[in-house]
Amino acid sequence: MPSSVVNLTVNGREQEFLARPAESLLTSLRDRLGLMAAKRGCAQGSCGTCTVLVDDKPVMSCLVAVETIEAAEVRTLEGVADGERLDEVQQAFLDGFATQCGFCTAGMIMTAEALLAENPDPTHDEVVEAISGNVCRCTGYRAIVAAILDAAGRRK
Amino acid sequence: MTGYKVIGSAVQRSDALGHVTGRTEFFEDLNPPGLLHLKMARSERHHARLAGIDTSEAEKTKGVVRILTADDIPNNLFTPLKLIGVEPDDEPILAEGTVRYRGEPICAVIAETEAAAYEGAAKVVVDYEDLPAVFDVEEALREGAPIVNEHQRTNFFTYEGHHCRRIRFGDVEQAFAQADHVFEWRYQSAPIEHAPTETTGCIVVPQADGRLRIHSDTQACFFTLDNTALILGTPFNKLRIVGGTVGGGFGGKVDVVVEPVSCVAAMLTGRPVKFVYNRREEMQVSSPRAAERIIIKDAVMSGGRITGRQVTLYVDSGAYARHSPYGTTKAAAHLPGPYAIPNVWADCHCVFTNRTPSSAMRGFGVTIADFALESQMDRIARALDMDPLQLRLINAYRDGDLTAHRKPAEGTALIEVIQKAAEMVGHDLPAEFQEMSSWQS
Amino acid sequence: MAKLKGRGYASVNYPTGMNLGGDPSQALIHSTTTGTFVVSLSSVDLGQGLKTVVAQCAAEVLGLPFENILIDTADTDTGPHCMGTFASRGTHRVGNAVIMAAAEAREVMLAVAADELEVDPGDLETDGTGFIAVKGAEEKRIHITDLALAAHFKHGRTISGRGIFLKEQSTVVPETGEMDPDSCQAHACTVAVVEVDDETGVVEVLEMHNAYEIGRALNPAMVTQQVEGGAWMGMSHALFEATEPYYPARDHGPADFTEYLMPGPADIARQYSVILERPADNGPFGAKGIGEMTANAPIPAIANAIFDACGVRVETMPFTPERVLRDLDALKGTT
Amino acid sequence: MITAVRMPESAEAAAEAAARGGRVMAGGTVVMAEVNTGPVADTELISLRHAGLSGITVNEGVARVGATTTFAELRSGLGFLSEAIRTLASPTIRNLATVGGNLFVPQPYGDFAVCLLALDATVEIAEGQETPIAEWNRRPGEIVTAVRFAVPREGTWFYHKAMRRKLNSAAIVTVAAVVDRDTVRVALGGVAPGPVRSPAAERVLRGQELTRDVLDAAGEAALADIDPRDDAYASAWYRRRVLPVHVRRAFQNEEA
Repeated sequence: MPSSVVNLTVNGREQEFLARPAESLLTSLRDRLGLMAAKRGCAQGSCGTCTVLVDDKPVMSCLVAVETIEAAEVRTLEGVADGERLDEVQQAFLDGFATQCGFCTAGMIMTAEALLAENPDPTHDEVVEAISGNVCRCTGYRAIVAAILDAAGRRK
Repeated sequence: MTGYKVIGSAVQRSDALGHVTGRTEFFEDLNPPGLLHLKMARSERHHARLAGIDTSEAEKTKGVVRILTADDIPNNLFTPLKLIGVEPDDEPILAEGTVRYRGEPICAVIAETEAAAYEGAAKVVVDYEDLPAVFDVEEALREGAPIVNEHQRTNFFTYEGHHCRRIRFGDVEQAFAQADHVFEWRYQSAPIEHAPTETTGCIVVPQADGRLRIHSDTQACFFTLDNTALILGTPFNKLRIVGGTVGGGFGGKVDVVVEPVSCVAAMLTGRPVKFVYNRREEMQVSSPRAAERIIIKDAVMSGGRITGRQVTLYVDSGAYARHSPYGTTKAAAHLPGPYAIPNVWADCHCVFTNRTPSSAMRGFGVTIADFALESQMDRIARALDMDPLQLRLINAYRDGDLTAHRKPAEGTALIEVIQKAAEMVGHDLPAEFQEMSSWQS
Repeated sequence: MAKLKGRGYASVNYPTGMNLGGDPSQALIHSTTTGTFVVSLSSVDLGQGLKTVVAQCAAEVLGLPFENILIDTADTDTGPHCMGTFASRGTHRVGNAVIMAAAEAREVMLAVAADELEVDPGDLETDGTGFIAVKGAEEKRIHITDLALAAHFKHGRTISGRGIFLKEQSTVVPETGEMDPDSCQAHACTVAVVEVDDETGVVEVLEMHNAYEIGRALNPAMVTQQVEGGAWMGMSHALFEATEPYYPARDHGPADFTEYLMPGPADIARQYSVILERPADNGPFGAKGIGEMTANAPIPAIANAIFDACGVRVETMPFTPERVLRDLDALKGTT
Repeated sequence: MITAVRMPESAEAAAEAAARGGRVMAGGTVVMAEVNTGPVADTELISLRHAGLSGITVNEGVARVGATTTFAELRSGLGFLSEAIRTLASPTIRNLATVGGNLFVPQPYGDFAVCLLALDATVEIAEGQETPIAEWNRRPGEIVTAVRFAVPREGTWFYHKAMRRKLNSAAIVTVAAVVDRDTVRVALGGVAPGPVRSPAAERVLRGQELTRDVLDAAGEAALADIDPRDDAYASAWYRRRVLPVHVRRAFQNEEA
């Protein structure tokens, strides 16, 4: 089957790899680049566990055919911490007991990163709307919303 | 205070750092070279005889490596609780002769890519001869209902010669005869999916020494290992399970449904094999929390004392037993709820229907029973024009009470949580109710 | 149009441990040469936090900092047997097994310390920061790192321990149902406050007040996680979830998170929770299982609140807008 | 199985590619979901991502929205649609999902198509022709390049969507309407195999004050124009039963 050469900048590094036709960005990140933070919860855009930033916008990476975003800038959870130093969102999730099984966490954090980059001082309702496409089956969401608001406070 | 140094303190979760950095490894984060993908061809019928299975077109699909049928599974028929002595084996790994629910696995298609596996599975042609199906627990128990699972012989699971799990404590008939009021109501629930964000799956990697390493999101490593070894007919030490990271379990990942067939695939191809449910399979094919139907009949005195409780429970096990016989026993043990009721009678039926097999889910046997029992308490309180908390306090079990399954209660605290909840919402309780205690009669 | 408000109550108990027993779990623990204690298990952490609480148990028993404990799980080649994580058994069974293993290791640790300090083991105590010291003479002490090195390279001893917890299997008397199914019972009372839209049947849960008695809160923050997450799941079960919305027909079964309805972050209730402790004799530090039960009381509390709000008695889960509205119509005599 | 992804760089090239067959994909929120999770009959995808079809222009009160404009872009570009778009999927999906794609999703999704019907939009096809949306039927190989509609005067646009969740949920009933002195258009979603206009409701509303009685009558009248179905969200019975309530609420500015 003909594969295409795809170039992306992922977490600041230029990457070139082969992708099968109609391969999703999620598959490329995981199978080609070994970046496993984004998770496959449904591969249908209904769970949000694979959310990453493409040119600063949060999208579900399972829904993006990777060859259609040639040369894009992609940011995943692996690119959020500065070495071992967590950023504010990560630290707020950690301190706020906002993770349980952890499977939704990468998507939640990337969605929050995009929200706070665009809107550094979101209201409770704005946080809720931002993560409304991210499913969490464990926590009941309160701690997650609180952690994102906490992260906004820490950045001030 | 307790004098403890670590116990009782909110130390940070040891797994949280991995979660917030994306470094926690889930089973699917493994990507061994040469990985094959397994997808199922599944029954499109609720109940049918399999007149023929034609895999020839599927085999020709580009990328398809091999197709497994029932003949490839060493011990195809099993039941997961056989490990604790539950009989009979009633469920095939891959369908043999008959399918008993829509979505039942028939053929496993192993391919180089996920897309090829899907395409191969879609090309399996199955010739069905429909059989009558039954979807309702009470209809299934009626005389003349089609038999769902001939390995079970009847449409109910048999408990030591009985058609249901029974509780017999005191004399409910006498209680009804002497009661000021008798109330009888009915409750029902829908099947509920665990809906974990990570679907059920595994990756099996053949090892240099001939063993199989199974990376799985099972909730129970040895339970999965032991059941898998029995199905494969291999020594137990041929298998190794590596797990312990689960993207949501809630009871749904104890069924041992993906590992055995993946092991067979890995053994026959000599290559790593991944079988992971897609979202549709997780939602519609993986076992749900059983639908239940509960009828409660209570004998109640005018002051609110409940003197007798009769419960008829139907647990919809779907087409196979899995963990439902145990869940039904667990429900029986939970009756009549946290109340000291001197006369209790319960018939708890584990019923087979042509629906997706149900199994364990967070609190199964108890969750739906609590819905029924606590709705019942509210209705009694309203019928007697009583405060709903006072009704509960009057009947609450305390230390030393004998439960319906004849175990003396200890460590009870129902009264205390009710008092605390009343305080939280400003619900006034008269002094005598505020002074009650679970550990003084 | 009106939004009808109501309050409902439910009180429940929940068994800890697999019904009927016969479900052992084991733990092995050993010290590395530098005093880190590795707890080997095959138990699975589902995200409820098993690894964290059993590490707390080990640290408490050993009298060492939490950071000195590593949990190694779940690999059937390296970890001893565990029946699995279900039935609210994890903390109870594995916690007890770890306590037993840690107690055995602690005995060796104190024996070696006694040799090093030339005192009687009975005169030693741990201070929780890493030192083993002579009671009443705190300057006479040894740090666990030095002690572990000495044990290994000087005394040739392994500081280790073995633990298992088994509740003997109970059989059911089939005629009567007599059995010993559980290890202990936790308790909860939930008060739900709801609002019912009398024109659409839509139920909104505004508040949930939860009082829980769970023996011992080993880690209060994680208890709160369970209570909040479970209450959300209970609310979800109560109002939304069904794999077969037209039961017993199997039509229109939801296939993804779009169709399979669960409350989103915009639909959650305000929650207030209080934890009571009545330690169980057989629980690890008195703890009872809380993992599963937290979804239970909210369901009938919501059902009862709906009745309080609008007079509709919901008998079938989930309490969809359609079911509530059909009953409202019936009450009004419009259908 | 997909063996190639075409990425035409103009509307004409897209139309040519589509005419040769293959599955057209805009945001990917529907097509990729299928490609990822099962066998697909097509062997080629035609991605419109680089076909130059996105963008919003407003000229003399008429908006032209390129077919691959995402809902996130549209929300910031046309304020009056903000509330409608807020009810549509989730922000992460709205960063991908497109105006054109929404025309092709089956009910009870496709709320924006309901809006377009109420707005009496025209659909622009690659060949350059425009068709009123009410008369438009997709033909194989046809590519939508844009939609065009008059921006309603302030206070004349009404939108209300009843959902099972407060956010990110398909429609039980969607009501979109333009009601002006001389214009009354009411479109409904969730209550028929496709978005529908409700001439019966429009007749009741025409020239009337939007009083409770009039709105109730309009809601009742709308029942004549629907053909609801059962799905995972609600039964046909329920949709029919609550339609009048939601028609009224669309104009009353009450919360759902």
